[in-house]
Amino acid sequence: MGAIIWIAAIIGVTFNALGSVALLRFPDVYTRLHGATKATTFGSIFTTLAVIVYGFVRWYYDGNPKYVILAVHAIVAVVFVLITNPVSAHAIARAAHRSEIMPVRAVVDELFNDNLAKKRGGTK
Amino acid sequence: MWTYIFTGSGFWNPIWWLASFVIVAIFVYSFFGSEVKAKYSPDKVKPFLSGWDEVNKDAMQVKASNIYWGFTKAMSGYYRFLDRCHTGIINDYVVWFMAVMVITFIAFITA
Amino acid sequence: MFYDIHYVTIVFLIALGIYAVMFQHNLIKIAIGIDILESGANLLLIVLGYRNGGVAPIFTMAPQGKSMVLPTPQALTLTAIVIGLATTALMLSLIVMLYRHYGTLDTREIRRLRG
Amino acid sequence: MKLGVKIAIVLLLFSFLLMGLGFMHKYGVPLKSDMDDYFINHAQKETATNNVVTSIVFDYRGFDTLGEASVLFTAVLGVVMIFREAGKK
Amino acid sequence: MPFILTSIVGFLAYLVLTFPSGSTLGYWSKPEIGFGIAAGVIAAAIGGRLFCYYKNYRMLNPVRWVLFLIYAFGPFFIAMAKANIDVAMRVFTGKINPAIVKISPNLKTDLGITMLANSITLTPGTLTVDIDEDTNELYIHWIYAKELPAKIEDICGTFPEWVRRIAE
Amino acid sequence: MKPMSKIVRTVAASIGWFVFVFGIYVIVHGHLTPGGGFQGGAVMATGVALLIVAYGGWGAERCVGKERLPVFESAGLLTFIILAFGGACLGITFFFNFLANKGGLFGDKLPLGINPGIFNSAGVIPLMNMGVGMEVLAGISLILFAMFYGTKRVREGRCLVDNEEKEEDV
Amino acid sequence: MSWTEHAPILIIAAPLLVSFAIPLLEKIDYRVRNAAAVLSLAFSVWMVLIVLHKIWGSGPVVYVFGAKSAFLPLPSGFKFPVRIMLEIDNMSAFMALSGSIAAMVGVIYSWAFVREEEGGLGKYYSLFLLMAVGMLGMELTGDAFNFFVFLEIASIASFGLIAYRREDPASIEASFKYMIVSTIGAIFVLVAIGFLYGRYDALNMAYIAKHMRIGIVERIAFVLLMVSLAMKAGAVPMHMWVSDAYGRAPAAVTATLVSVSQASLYGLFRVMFSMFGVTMNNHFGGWMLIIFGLLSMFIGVTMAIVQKDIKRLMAYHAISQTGYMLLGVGVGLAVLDNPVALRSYGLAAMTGGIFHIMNHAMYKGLLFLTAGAIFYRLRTFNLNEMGGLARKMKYTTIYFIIGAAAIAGLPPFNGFASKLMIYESVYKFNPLLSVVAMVVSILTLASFVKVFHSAFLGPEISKTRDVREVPKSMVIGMGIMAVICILFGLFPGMVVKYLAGPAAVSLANQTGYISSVIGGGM
Repeated sequence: MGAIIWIAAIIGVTFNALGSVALLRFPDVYTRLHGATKATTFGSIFTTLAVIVYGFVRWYYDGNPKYVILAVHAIVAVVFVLITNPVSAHAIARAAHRSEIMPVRAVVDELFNDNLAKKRGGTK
Repeated sequence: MWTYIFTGSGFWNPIWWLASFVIVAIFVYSFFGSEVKAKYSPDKVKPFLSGWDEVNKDAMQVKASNIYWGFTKAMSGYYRFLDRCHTGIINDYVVWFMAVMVITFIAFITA
Repeated sequence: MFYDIHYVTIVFLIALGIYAVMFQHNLIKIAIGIDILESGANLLLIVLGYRNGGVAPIFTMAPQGKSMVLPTPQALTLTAIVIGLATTALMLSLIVMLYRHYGTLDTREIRRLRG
Repeated sequence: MKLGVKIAIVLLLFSFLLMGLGFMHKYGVPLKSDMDDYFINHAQKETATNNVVTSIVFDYRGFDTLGEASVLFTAVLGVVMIFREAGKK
Repeated sequence: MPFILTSIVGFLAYLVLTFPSGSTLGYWSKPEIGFGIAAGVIAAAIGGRLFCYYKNYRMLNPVRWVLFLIYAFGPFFIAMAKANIDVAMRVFTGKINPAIVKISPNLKTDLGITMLANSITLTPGTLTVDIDEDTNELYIHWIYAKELPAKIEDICGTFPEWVRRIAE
Repeated sequence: MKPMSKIVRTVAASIGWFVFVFGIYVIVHGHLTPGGGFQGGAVMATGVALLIVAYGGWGAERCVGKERLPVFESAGLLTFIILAFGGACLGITFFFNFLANKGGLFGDKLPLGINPGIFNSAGVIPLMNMGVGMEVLAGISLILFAMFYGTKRVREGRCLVDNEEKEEDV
Repeated sequence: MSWTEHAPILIIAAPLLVSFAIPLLEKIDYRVRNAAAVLSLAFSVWMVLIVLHKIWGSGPVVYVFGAKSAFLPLPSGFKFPVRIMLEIDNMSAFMALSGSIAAMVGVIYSWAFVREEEGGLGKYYSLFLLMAVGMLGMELTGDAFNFFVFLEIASIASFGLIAYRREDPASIEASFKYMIVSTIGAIFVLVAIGFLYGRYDALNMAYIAKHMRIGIVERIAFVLLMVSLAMKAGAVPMHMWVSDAYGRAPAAVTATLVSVSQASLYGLFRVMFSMFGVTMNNHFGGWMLIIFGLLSMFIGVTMAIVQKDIKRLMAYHAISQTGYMLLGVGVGLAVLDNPVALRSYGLAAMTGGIFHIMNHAMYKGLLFLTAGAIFYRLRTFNLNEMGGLARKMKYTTIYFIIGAAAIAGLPPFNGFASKLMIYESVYKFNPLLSVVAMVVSILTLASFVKVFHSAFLGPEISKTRDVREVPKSMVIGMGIMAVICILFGLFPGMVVKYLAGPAAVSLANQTGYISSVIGGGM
């Protein structure tokens, strides 16, 4: 069981580290969001998985209820991280686009075009 | 006993002071109170400004900024220094506070 | 004299907050400086109460045979945090009103009261 | 000149506070812990609370917490008063 | 009905949080259950009006939940892992070709479009930037645009079918 | 502030209740686990903040009710201080824990040392926690509402009766 | 076990309870709300008198929160206090009496002064009571951290109240400036408390005082506490916030704000005398207080002379009068370790300084209230726009004359009595200080002659034509203060014998303060 915990933890930490590297490497806010929020989500899932496994294993061997509390709360935490993280990324991206921060090196920006068309249509 | 206070080198009693004040007042009044008073009449209240019309009453009042003009003029160097200290910028308030604290630190740790 | 990274951090935070309030002319930055100052004071209380190898002073399913850290600073810090929250809330609303009146966030222009 | 004085003030303050903490006890080894040991040893018996911090917050130092709650109340009143609507009670 | 539903859900969540707290009733003690009911009622009083805003209760069907679990642990997780590795490579190579593209997944309900948008956002490489409130069309920031105009399969694979089965 | 996009709104509606449940959990377990009135109240106020952010004014108003909040706040504080007064009337001194170790409501005795925790213990402390939690929830929500509407009012100029800027040459 | 045993806590708890209940009481009627506010503070005054009576009978009163007995500060079998306690000796009770009277007058005055259409009245009264609570708590508590909490309550409530007239940009600005400076001061107080906690693992002031051993940490904590509290009390050169805040708050608030600043002054004295006392270098502390006092007196009054905003002028006078208290008490501290000098003039100087605290709260409160009365009718603070008010506002004029005569130290008003004690005893310590104090007094008289001339004398100008006397509650509020000024002026011996003198003795008696908690000798 120890091996599973270690592997999960290592995967999680690796992806978290990659997320921070992405923050340095990518040029603008949208691409950084890809790395910073989603890679870390994936990393967090695996680190939490390590915690969950650890909790259930210790509960099985020790019988002390505090480990199962740990595991259950970790499950609740990971569920809510999964639900809220993409929403926050979406909210940040939307706010950035509304503050007219355009994506760098973009080949096409259909949202911008559509908004422009809507604005022109509105003024006519 | 309720009215005495002792200051270490003497005492103070407001009742005595009041009593003496009243006595002196009566004394002074009895001497000078019998002088003939001028009769009040509305004409006499009007100021005589060497023939000019009386100006607006608002302008007659000495403005508060002009009272003690001589004093502030005489001490203008001091007041310029004070004005430089009272800048009204919040950062300077904190600078003064911290400066006093640092000076006190130095004074107290070396003392 | 034995310097420890925790103590240096505390003093650094306090000096940083004072620096922000003394040098910055933006009201929001001043508010941030005061918050940093508060964090320094809270960290001081917590650090003073640490005991080597101690666990949180809660008996519910605590680990066996470990000493507990001092509980009083934690209670004091709770109080100090709430006080900091209250101060920050009021400060930010005053900044909003100041901006409404003066149209600027620069302290050098918000000086109607002087002399 | 003025800038130099300001910087000197910050640096002096830093050094004095650092000096004060340098003479504080070593990190992790409290000099005295009478009061806190009392709390740890007696909180369960006197207040029937497992969480010693809560027992301090609400029992031993409950008056502080009352003050703290009033501070929050005060701040709420202040904020609501500052943003009150004009001409409304 | 939304009130009762929210209170029940809140009560269950409270029970999960206080999982092994006693031994009187299975795993829970009596005061915990009492406070759980209170917590559910309070949560419903505050948040109940928004929880089932459209008053449709098709998510109460357990089949949909089973499908949801299959979806979450099956195709979705695989896609996420693949995309993560892909983005990890891109972090090192720096090979990006970003674009904001529009897709029309033809989903009608709010829950469905939200689930799809979140799935898209959670798989790295694609990020929901905005949504058209009327037509439920998604604007997606795509870190490596393979071909333009974009196809739904390129961006989110079979997600829309799964979501339609789960939420509509 | 305009409401945010449909995605944010749907997620806020579907997990908003959990924030409140979790806050209540933190409040009522204050005497057993880390947490307590302030922390739980702050968590619940976060839920209100979520509603304000996601829905703008109307959604949060619909859920919380701005007029009721001052009443809640006062009620929480009065609970707290009246329990403290209860120490003086029913017990011995102000803030005396007159329910602990007496049996009945929150009056169970605790085993000394490390234990799994008994919910029905600690006397007036859980009650005080609830009062403080109520106060903090209402208080922080009021601050959020006041700032939300206040900044709006300030921007639209409804907050102040505008008077001419007086020239002062001090 | 009678209910008067709980009198110490009722001083604080009654206004606190009412202030919590005001959002509910407000829904009934505005009269209920105002009456509850007034009654709770009147109740506080009564409770302070009960406690004072008890202190005269049997020494300092200790009230322990949550203990098995309210009067046993130590847990059985232990030698250190663990719970928060109120510790009330003569000095605390004296300050609480002055503060609670000032707060009560402020609330009575507010009844008519703050008009319903200005809005937010329920919040105003709640904040007012909370400010009073903070002030009373600072003065009564015996616990260092509790002192900090109440300091923050008083400060935050006053921030809100200063910004009450938010149509005026300057009032918001004053509130913000006060807030920044005051918050930094409060944080330094917290840091100092943390230092002391780290050294002694205690928060009770008496316990810390008993175990005080002077080292670098204590010195730094001492300086942090001293400078921060002197700033809160408004000593020059950290006084800039005083003129802003006092000048822009509503008058009723300002009258109480004077007492709130004096609570910080009390904290300063308590720290310097009871906590550090002779174990610290008391010459240094004493001379620091004297220097602060001299600077405050002189700079305050010279700044006041050139002001033309009536409340700002009075605010600078508040700074200047704080200098007298610092001077008197500082002389007492400087000779604290010299019993002969202490008996011959030190105690007299301290008595004068402490007597001046209450006098200042009364006459400066009265003056601010008269300024508020002028503002109520004219809606301006500018002295240039006033004139000829004496004929229109008779009561206000009389009250102003009383207040001005008292602050300038004209016999037979109360200011003279305390100033005389300070002059004569300080003269024995150092004649130069006494001469400066007298010069400052003359300048004070000069600046109030200026105010009297430009506001009340002279012809009635167009702006003051339709002015009437202020409403009844404001007259009553000012009347209470004026009556106290006259009474204290006529019977200073009574005040010195029962209030100020014992307060000075208890302040100088560090051993007594410690033994009331720890019991036994040092």
